Amino acid sequence: MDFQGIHDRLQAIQAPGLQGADEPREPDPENKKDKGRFGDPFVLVDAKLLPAFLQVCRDDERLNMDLVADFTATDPAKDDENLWINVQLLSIGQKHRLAIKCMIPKANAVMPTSVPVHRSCQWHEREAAEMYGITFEGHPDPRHILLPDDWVGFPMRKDYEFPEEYHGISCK
Amino acid sequence: MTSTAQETHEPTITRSDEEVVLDSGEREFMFDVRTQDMEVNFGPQHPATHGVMRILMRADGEVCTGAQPHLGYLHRCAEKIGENVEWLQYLPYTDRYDYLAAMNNNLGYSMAVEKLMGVEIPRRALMIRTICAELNRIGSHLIAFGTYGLDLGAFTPFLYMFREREWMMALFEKICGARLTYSYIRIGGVFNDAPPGWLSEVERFCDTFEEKWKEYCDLLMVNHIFVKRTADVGVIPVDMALDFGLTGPMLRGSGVDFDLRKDMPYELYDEIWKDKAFEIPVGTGEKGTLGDCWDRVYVRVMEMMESIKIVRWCLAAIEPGPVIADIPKTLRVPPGEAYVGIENPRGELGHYVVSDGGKVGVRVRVRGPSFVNLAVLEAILPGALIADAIAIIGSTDIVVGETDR
Amino acid sequence: MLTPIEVVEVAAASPASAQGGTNMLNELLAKAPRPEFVPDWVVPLNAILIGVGILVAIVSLNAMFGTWLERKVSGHIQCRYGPMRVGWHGWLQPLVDGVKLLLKEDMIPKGADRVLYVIAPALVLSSVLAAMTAFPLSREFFFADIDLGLFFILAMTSTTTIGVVMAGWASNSKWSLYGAMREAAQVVAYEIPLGISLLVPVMAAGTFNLIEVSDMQSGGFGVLNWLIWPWVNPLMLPAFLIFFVAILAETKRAPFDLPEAESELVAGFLTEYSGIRWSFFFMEEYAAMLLFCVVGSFFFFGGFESPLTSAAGGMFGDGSVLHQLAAFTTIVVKGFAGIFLMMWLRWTLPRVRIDQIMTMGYKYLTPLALLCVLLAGIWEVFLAPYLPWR
Amino acid sequence: MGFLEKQFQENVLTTKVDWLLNWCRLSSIWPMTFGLACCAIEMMAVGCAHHDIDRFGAGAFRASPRQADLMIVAGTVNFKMAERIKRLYDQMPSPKYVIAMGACATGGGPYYKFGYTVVKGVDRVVPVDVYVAGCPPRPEALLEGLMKLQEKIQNSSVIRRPARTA
Repeated sequence: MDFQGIHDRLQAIQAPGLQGADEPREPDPENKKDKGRFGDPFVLVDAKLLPAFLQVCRDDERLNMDLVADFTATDPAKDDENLWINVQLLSIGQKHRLAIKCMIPKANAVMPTSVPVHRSCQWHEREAAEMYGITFEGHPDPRHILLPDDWVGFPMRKDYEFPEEYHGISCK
Repeated sequence: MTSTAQETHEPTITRSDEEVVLDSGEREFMFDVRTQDMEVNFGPQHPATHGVMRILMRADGEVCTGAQPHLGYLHRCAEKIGENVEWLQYLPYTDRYDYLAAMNNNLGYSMAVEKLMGVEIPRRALMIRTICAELNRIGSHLIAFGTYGLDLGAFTPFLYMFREREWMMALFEKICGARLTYSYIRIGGVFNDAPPGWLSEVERFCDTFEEKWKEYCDLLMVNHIFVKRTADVGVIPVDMALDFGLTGPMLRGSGVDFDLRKDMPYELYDEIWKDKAFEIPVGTGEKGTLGDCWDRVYVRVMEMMESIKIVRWCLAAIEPGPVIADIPKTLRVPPGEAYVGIENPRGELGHYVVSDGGKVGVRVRVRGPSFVNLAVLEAILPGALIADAIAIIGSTDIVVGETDR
Repeated sequence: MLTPIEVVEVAAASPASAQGGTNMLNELLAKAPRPEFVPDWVVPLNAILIGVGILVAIVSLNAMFGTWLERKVSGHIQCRYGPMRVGWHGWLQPLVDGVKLLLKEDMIPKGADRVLYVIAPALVLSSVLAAMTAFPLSREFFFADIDLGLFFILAMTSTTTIGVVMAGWASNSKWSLYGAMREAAQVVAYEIPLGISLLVPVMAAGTFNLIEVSDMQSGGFGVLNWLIWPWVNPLMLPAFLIFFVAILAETKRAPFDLPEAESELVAGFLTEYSGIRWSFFFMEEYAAMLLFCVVGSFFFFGGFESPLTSAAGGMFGDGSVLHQLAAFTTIVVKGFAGIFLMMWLRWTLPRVRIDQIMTMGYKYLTPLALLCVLLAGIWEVFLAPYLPWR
Repeated sequence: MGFLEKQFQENVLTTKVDWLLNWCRLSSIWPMTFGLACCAIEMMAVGCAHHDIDRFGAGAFRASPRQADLMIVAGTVNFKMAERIKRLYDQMPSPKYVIAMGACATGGGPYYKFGYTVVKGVDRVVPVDVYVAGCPPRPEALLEGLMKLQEKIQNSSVIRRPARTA
């Protein structure tokens, strides 16, 4: 199925939390400042309902998204209020992909965990949590994964300041 | 460094060996005699961890009762760097996360950026890209297979495989000047054309490799001890594989016929697949259970041969022409976001790039297949012997540079 | 180098020699002029000390040559050269390794049981040295001509296990403990088939004495009367195969090198050992390899008997110096042929798993060895006497 | 060497003895099986048939630090690993040597500027004897690093008192 088909199907089964879709478009020739948007289309999903959405995508026989290929977060800009959650779904049976985006506010970066639906999210969520400071409620193992346990700060945020020293080893 | 096994304990006698699945999904193993669990530390410096990974293992005698991988001993902040350097400058960093398959990483990153830019790649460049990526797949699988033998105690096949890999690296050195970190596949094509005589040398490499490949199969794949050590060990059922998001040989070893080159073809693979030039080896459970270590290794070994076929197809079809599209020195990538997953030797290598139209990316996300494949260890190690644990870790074929990035 | 245990053991072994055979060393020393005030009992004591010196020299030289051979064999199997820079084809390599190991810092890990940690390597080495006393260098030159020589060797080599377990325990490292436990389990499991499989040639020869077994196989150009040939006893070949597998396990060689499995247990029971103490374990390993290969060649492959020995005996007379030299050369060549075979296997095969080792030892090799003994007994009693060539 | 170490005046005999002992040491440098990142692959290549570090007596890769003389830090060191490297170094019996292989181990390499967890050179954690340049260095470069280390060992004093510096 192409993106349009997937989106229609999602609307037809009333997937929980579906907020809309964003598709690439050409730049507007009238407006010089508009550079357009390229790349992949994605669907926008409510972060609070993401686990339910993933479950629906997995269980629906025509979507059949049985694999979470990627689960990550993005900090779009320093002065942006939101963090993005980017999920890439892959269907082994139907051989199609779906990109999902959620917005969560930086000030209160809390969302439910998707581990009960896909265990592959476990490590991805741990990584996103330590890198962006997102709290995944109900995560079975909320420890740091890549960084040392006593690391301060969330390195992948755009406003992160590099440390001066760590355990007596200078970083300069 | 006190070992807990020094304390003596009343052995508990249970009726039989059985596996109990608790409500939480955890599996608990019962044995005739239970002793107190001992925690042993695999790594970070341990010859079987394939790099600097650490596995904290609970063991009851020789039997592992719980395992917890600890990562981050090689965290090199590749994604942060991607947000700070220019698009083209990031290319060398892609070499370094999966350092065994640098060409494939270059390819994945270039394709993601090209998808945003919408450039047309010259056909010769596509050919050379395919040849390089497949040759590198062979090199990567050679190391995976060789070190797997090393894990199981067979030292010599490893050196034999390095012999062929050394030739492969010499081929890459001729085409781009580097042995391990190539940065050869660029955004828009490849860096330069293949030097004269290179393609015929690749042909000779293919001929030689086919002979040697049979030798390796004799040495390891059908070796009785090797089969005994790997068959029925570390079985990953299909639903577990999907639940953990496994891709690549890990998934195909479990019997799922899914390969991005065939099912979601990119670049030339569509054409090659339609030409029936290669096939996708899938685990069959020939020597044991479907999805065991032997199947995973089998898939890798067979894939080397398929890669040779793909290379031969490209060698037959390659024609002269330009090798790089006309792209500016300083890239300004149009705004948008793109995800490209390609078939790396270890599974789906995903690059998720976000651009706001500037010289520097907003986000360069790498979905490393090793990172995802590694998580399954937590589920399949309990119940295995310590020696089996080594076999299982080896069969996941991880590259720590990629798990930690 | 010399521990009290060794001296006692060697001394215990030696009186038998004084009665049993003609210990050449003893004779020579008795003939040698000595001052009046030196009492008679000094002579055997001297003989013992010199004998021990020779033993230690054999063990160390064997370890040196063994490590060099190991590196060269592995190198050539793997399309490499191995050591090349120290002397001709690196033949001095074990020497410089040894000096380097001597010069290394003497390290006892914190938390280790210091006494056991220090005793373990000495115990391991001394038990294999003691076993070496039953190893005749030629028909007339030996340290101890023990009637139950084979028994003595098997008993002494099993005590190395105690040293290894001690080492693993004393190191206070989990990997070491694993190595030690594996060693204990494995060696105990394989002593049984080893001992039983050796009963087959013992039955055919009718003696435990190594020299007598060798004598028994003389004639037939030094080849045809070897016990291994099917016309002597058809059960000998399966018995030898069981024996060979068992000695691989006994000497911790691949594919049975589980106690020090590099990729699994870091370095097994040796994990915490460094420097010269570590090299003691190595010397033990190579000495045990030589010992078992020599035992194998005595009980299956004719011992001193070879075309070379029979030719030397024919030309220069039995018991002449050249004949003895030929015998010595024969046994060394046979021993190292066995060692080469073990190395060849080591650099070819993957390692087996601990439960597979146990299964093989207890479930297959032991019953097979017993069956061999039974059939060999039937052969020896009911069939062999009627064979025209016996 | 214990009580003999650095106890003797410099003269012909001690110089010769020192030369001999140093020669033994430099001909038998056993590296530890310890690879961090990309450079580890080149380190493996050094051990394999084409380059064969065993020719120089340095081919006995030991998995346990207790038996190793040389630690080849082959790859990027980050903070999490740095403490382990320090511990491994402490576990090796002296005399022990360290080769920093590649740009990352030498000084952070390409991760110098934006690598927030990367240690800018392993010499901030353990003393380094030889630096090998390259990213990753070719196997020949590592072999040359070994030669340099051998030169360094050749000039060290074992039983001589070290020459006083004014």
